Amino acid sequence: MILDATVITQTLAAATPVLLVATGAVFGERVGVINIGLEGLMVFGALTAVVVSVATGSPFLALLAAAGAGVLGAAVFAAFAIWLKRDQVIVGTTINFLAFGLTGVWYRAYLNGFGAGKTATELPDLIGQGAGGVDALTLLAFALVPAAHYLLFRTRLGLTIRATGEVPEAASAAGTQVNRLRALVTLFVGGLCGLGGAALSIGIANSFTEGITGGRGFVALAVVVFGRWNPVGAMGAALLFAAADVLQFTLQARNVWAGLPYPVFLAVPYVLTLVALAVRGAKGKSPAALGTAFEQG
Amino acid sequence: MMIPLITPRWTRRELLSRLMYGIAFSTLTGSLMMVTGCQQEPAVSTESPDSPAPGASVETVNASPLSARAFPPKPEGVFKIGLITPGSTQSDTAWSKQAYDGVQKVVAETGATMTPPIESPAAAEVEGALRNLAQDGNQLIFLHGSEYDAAAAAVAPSFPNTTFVVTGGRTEAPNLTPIRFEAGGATFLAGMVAGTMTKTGKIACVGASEIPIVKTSFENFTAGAKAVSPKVEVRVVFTGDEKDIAKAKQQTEALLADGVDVVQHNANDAGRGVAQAIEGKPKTYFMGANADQSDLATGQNLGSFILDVPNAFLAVGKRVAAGEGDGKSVSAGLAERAVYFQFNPRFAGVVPKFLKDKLVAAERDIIAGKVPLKK
Amino acid sequence: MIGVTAVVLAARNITRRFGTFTALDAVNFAVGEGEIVALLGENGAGKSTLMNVLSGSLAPSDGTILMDDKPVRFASPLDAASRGIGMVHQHFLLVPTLSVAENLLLTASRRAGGALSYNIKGVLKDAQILAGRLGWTIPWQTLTGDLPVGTQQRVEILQALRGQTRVLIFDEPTAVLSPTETPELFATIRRLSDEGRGIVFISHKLDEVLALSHRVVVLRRGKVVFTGETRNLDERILAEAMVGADSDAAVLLQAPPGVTTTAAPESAVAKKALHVEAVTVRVRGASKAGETKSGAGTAPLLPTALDAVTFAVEPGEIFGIAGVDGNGQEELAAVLSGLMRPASGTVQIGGVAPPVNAAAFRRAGVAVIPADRQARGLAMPLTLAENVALGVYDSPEYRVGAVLKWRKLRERADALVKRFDIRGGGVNTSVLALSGGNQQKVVIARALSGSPRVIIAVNPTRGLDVGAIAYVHNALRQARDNGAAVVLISTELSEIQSLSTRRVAVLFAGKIAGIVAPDASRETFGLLMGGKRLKETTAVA
Amino acid sequence: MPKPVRDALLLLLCLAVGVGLIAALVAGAGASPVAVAAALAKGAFGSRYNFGETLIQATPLVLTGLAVAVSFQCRLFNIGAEGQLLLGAMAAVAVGTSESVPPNAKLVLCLLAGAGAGAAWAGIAALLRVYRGVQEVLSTLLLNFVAVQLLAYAVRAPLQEARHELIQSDKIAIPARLVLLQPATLDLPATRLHAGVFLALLAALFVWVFLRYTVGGFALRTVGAGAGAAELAGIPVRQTIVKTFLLSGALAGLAGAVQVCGVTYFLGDRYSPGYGYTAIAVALLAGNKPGWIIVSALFFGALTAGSAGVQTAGVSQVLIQVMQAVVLLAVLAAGYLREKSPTNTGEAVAP
Repeated sequence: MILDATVITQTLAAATPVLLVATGAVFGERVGVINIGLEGLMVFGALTAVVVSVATGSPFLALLAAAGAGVLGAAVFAAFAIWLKRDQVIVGTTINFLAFGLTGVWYRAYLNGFGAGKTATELPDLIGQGAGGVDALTLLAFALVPAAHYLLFRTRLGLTIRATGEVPEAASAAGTQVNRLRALVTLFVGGLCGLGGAALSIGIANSFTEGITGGRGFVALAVVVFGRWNPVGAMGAALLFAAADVLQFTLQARNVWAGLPYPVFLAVPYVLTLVALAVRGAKGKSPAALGTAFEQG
Repeated sequence: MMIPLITPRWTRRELLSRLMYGIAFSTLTGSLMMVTGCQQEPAVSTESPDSPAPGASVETVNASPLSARAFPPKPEGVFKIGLITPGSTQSDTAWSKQAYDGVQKVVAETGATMTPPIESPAAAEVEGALRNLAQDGNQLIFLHGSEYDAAAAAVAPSFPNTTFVVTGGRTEAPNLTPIRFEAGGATFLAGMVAGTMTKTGKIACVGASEIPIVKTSFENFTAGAKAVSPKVEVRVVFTGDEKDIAKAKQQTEALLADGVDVVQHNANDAGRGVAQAIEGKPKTYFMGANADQSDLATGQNLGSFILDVPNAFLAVGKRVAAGEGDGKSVSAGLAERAVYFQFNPRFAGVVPKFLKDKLVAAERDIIAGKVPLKK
Repeated sequence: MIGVTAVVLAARNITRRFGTFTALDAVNFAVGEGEIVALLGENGAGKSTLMNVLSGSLAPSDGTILMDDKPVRFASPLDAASRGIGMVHQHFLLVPTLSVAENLLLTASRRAGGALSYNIKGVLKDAQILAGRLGWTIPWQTLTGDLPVGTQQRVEILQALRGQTRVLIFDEPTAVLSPTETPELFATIRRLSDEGRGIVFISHKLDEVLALSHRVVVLRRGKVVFTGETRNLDERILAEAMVGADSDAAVLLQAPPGVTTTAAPESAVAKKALHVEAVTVRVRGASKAGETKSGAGTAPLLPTALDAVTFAVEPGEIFGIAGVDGNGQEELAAVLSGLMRPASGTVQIGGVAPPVNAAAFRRAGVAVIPADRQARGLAMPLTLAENVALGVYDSPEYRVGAVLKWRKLRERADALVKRFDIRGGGVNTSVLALSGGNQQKVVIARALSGSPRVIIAVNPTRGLDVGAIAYVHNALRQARDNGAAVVLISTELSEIQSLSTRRVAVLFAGKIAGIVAPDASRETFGLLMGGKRLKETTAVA
Repeated sequence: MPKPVRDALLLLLCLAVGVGLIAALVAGAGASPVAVAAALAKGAFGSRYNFGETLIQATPLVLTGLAVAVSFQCRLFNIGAEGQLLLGAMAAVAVGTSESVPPNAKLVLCLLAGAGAGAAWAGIAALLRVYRGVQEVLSTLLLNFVAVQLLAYAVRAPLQEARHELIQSDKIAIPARLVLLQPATLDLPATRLHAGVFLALLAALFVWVFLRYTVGGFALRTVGAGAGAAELAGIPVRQTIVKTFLLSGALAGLAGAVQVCGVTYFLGDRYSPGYGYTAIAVALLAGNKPGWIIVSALFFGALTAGSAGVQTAGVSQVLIQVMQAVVLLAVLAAGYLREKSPTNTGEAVAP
């Protein structure tokens, strides 16, 4: 039997980091900001969570710190992409370089110094235990989806965000400080990226390695498009993606298709996303002002 | 994304492109200066003898005077040791860290100094990094992985006074010493332990990248398990990424969900994810790789198969320091105590005595060559 | 009316500078309760700048704004709105992907609730009452992007009217409306004025100003040059005030050359330069027209964008095509420039139908002055030389194989810069650095340099100042005198009337509603543009 | 002050601030900034051999930098040069180890196959963009991940070395290798520098001529500057987009082939240290201009070649990534200051 409780909780856990980031990115792109640097912001959060968890023994303080680290990284993005109006794709790429480099330097300095030999306190499971367990971040990630949906489609703030990403001039005329709103949303997305990183480092892996994010930040970007810039859609896409991952684990674990080289399995989620994008197409659906700078009149 | 990129302006461009081509030209002439003797092949054969490329027979081993030259004159007195590892010597608690510890051990015993290690260089960078280490006067350089064999074989002839040691290497030369860990014996024993301890009859091996050393270790593990319990089912899986702990954890969880109850990892960093998946799950067991990993999932850690890299490094290092390096490959197996299986010393309640006795007997048989192992 | 009713909003000695350019120069302006003030002026006279200052979008460089005789300072459009100043924009500030109700909520007063509230019912209730009073039916849940332009404007008006709005500013509201929609808008405006709101009505159309307003203020080059009670005014006075008695444009207004200029000899009629036969374009095809993004105002209104359009233009003729925006002009221009393949029908140049692509049309002798200078006319970051090279880069004269002869191209560009008097930079200057008028000169230089057989000019003077307009008109006349067949597609009726040689076609709902002489009466044009003549046969969607 | 001089000064100023930040970071990590700088310089330029290494690292960066610049000039964000490079490397190895290819055609065919494979990989993104409207940023990123797994598969199955033991390919045949450039004087060590460096320079020259002087290059730049105007001028926009992707991918693929034919001769897992990503920095620093890409690739090549030296000075190699990021941020900041400088805002006009 392929589908059982563990497969389900595993899928939920695997979807958590991507979902947290993608939920944020839905808001980011809805307000008109495309951030390729999500992956880097996740790495920031992942390392910060481990360091703080080791230092304080409190995984919840660690979560807070991870979110803070994500916000800080996003502030650099906002400064260059929104305040200085530089190209968002290029600033995002730069954020990735910066994050990989800085966390690398920090991590090594940390391990050579006070961090060696200590272990982080893992985020406890709230429901169940071990492989069948669900931790606070997973609950948060999935609880955020209806909240995000409500915020985006049933509040005035959400309305303003959607208008800003479509016709920033209209939002501006309605009294929105477009660039300030974009910056705030960018910081919020950064916070969620930090949590997404923490979901990996103290949620699942309970430690940090360089490259721990394994491209999940980029996957989140695809998930947003696939989910049609909608939190519920993004959740569906994130679950699909996670399910493909877990299916891949399960197939390998149960010797199904044995003999197929494992890189084939590993490529499945990416190919799947590409095929999905190709089939659904993305023409004309993205927020009209996505990636453009706004000059306040 | 309609963002104006930097736009061309003709006048400035003309001015600047002239400048640039000036620079380009000087680069070109600079490199031309190096060309004068244009040879099809480096002065020495960079071919490792055992990867016969098509057309390899055409290759001439050209004993040019270059290869015999010592360069540069080495500083006398200071014995420097270099190290190249595929992973971080800090965070990878097994493979790369062991190499680091090994060099530290040589340093402690011989009074040498250690150059900070070069970690995870890309394929195109290995040779350059290696040459730099040699030029900087490192007389002994450890390359910790079979993937460095070709680079060492290419560089070694240019530095006859430097000794290159390649873990798992295949090429032998006067100053090129492969260390061959015969880990098969130890993983065979590990397989026996797993095959005995399993209640469900399903055990598993989790690897990251499917490289030969890992693959053979799993094959011998399987053979060991089958030796004690022919019906046991051994699952071998790979996650593809030795950095992605989360993936290894989830992969292991998938195995456990399917009834596997003993997992041997050989996935470097990502092995931590395997331990975490097992920790807290009753009646399942973890087995470490390469080093004593009894600090991972301690309560459910049966033991680890161990490559005693530090001792092997020390043996070679001492010989080289004493000027006795002979370029013969160093074999490191059960007989030399360079590999062995070690039970988890912090936790002894589970392993029955009969199993320990059986292992002692098996070890004797393996050393005596009575057990066919994959190499 | 001043003195009769209380002044609500006033500007005193308002000056606004942009860099070294003075857009407004010590302007005085006032609007009273229930008063309709028309603000008249040519493009670039400063009308929009003044309104942006009054509605809080721009801060004045100097001078004060008074409300109820007390000085005020608007921090933002929202601040101005909360004090009762509403604005109906020419280019609607509506979000096409939001429903009408959502658009209304977006701009509703913040007092209706916090950021997390969603008082769409309350907003809708108010709007429904207002709409009921104005006699409008509005599909509240439809996406605004799917609505006809006239309805979109009503949504924009509802947005601007927030309960206590005391002054409502309309920025060229009739530019996008059909002549039939215009009277309805005027009725709305009068009703709003009857309710005691002050109305500012911006326009450059004399008849509208005379029909609607109580008082007229005329701006020219940033200064108020004329103020007067409407009942004492006529078109002649206003036209002179607007353009100045001495300018070329005034001459045009007073004596449209029209039929009096030399028409092509009848013998040439046999060789029509351009022959358009039964061209039909469906709306589905229209959406494929090009990469340019359609704005909020160009929602598809009609099942067919062009319906069996047939006409022919002779060498030496300027053939005018009039009509309200959105009646098929865009599609017609695309078909005539080879950018769009019609569903049926043919376009022949000198008796031959070229393959449908822009390069083939250009080689066949068609030159295009497109409507959108920045999106279609020019590749903005490229240099002047490169932009004019776009007209000839594929001609064998300027390349050897795949390699372009830049020296020759630059020499040619240099000659064109001199001939067309392009100022603000040399051939190696990016066209981004040029002023709007000079950018248009680049477009015209490229179009006219090769002595084209057919010229398609679409709104060629939109957004230009008076001098530049006269320049463009002269250039087109000269091209006509040199024997080109010119198709002038314009929404400016006065431009069409003054330039067209013998005939003007009026487009309505994708059909040619009629072809008349340029000096036909304004009523005739108004009727045709409103589709009156075709009312029985066409079911307007 | 003439504008180019002022722009250059602005950039230098921003870079200086960036260098200061990096120095602070290095000092914060407990190492001496001066020692690190010295080690970096020595590693990159300290000897003829080291300079050779710098040029070796710069070679693929010139090619991938050109790939990125070509696409950016058409306003396409091809950030998939990494994947295209891997595909190029795989194709080169496939041809180079094949016995059915005649020896004297091997090198040329290797390079052509590499370029072709890179172009084909980029072509997927081009088709997705043109026919399905999928943003190329997304598709090229995803294709990078697929390429990494494809390589992992290739070195384990179809391209694995003859004995099927190591996770790498066979070495390509000698005739398929690029000529090594070695010094004549005997007291100097051999460098690994190969003729690929000339190929990279030739490619830069080719791209420069192409963009500046040819009809195709003019079309490419015009589509980038304004698709609407290009369309009106009769330039087929979609076709130009596809061609640009193909050219961009071919350049990146060629970079992979040059690495195989000139440096490694075989393929292994984790083949590229991120040349395709660094290429974005290379292109941006060079303002997408082919000539400057040579300079900027040399700069980043020197950083990479010198990074081993940095490590031995007590700071980890990852510092190089921080340096790349800081250089990029400095360039971005300088770009902002340039736009803000008074001579550029003089023509503000009324709305």
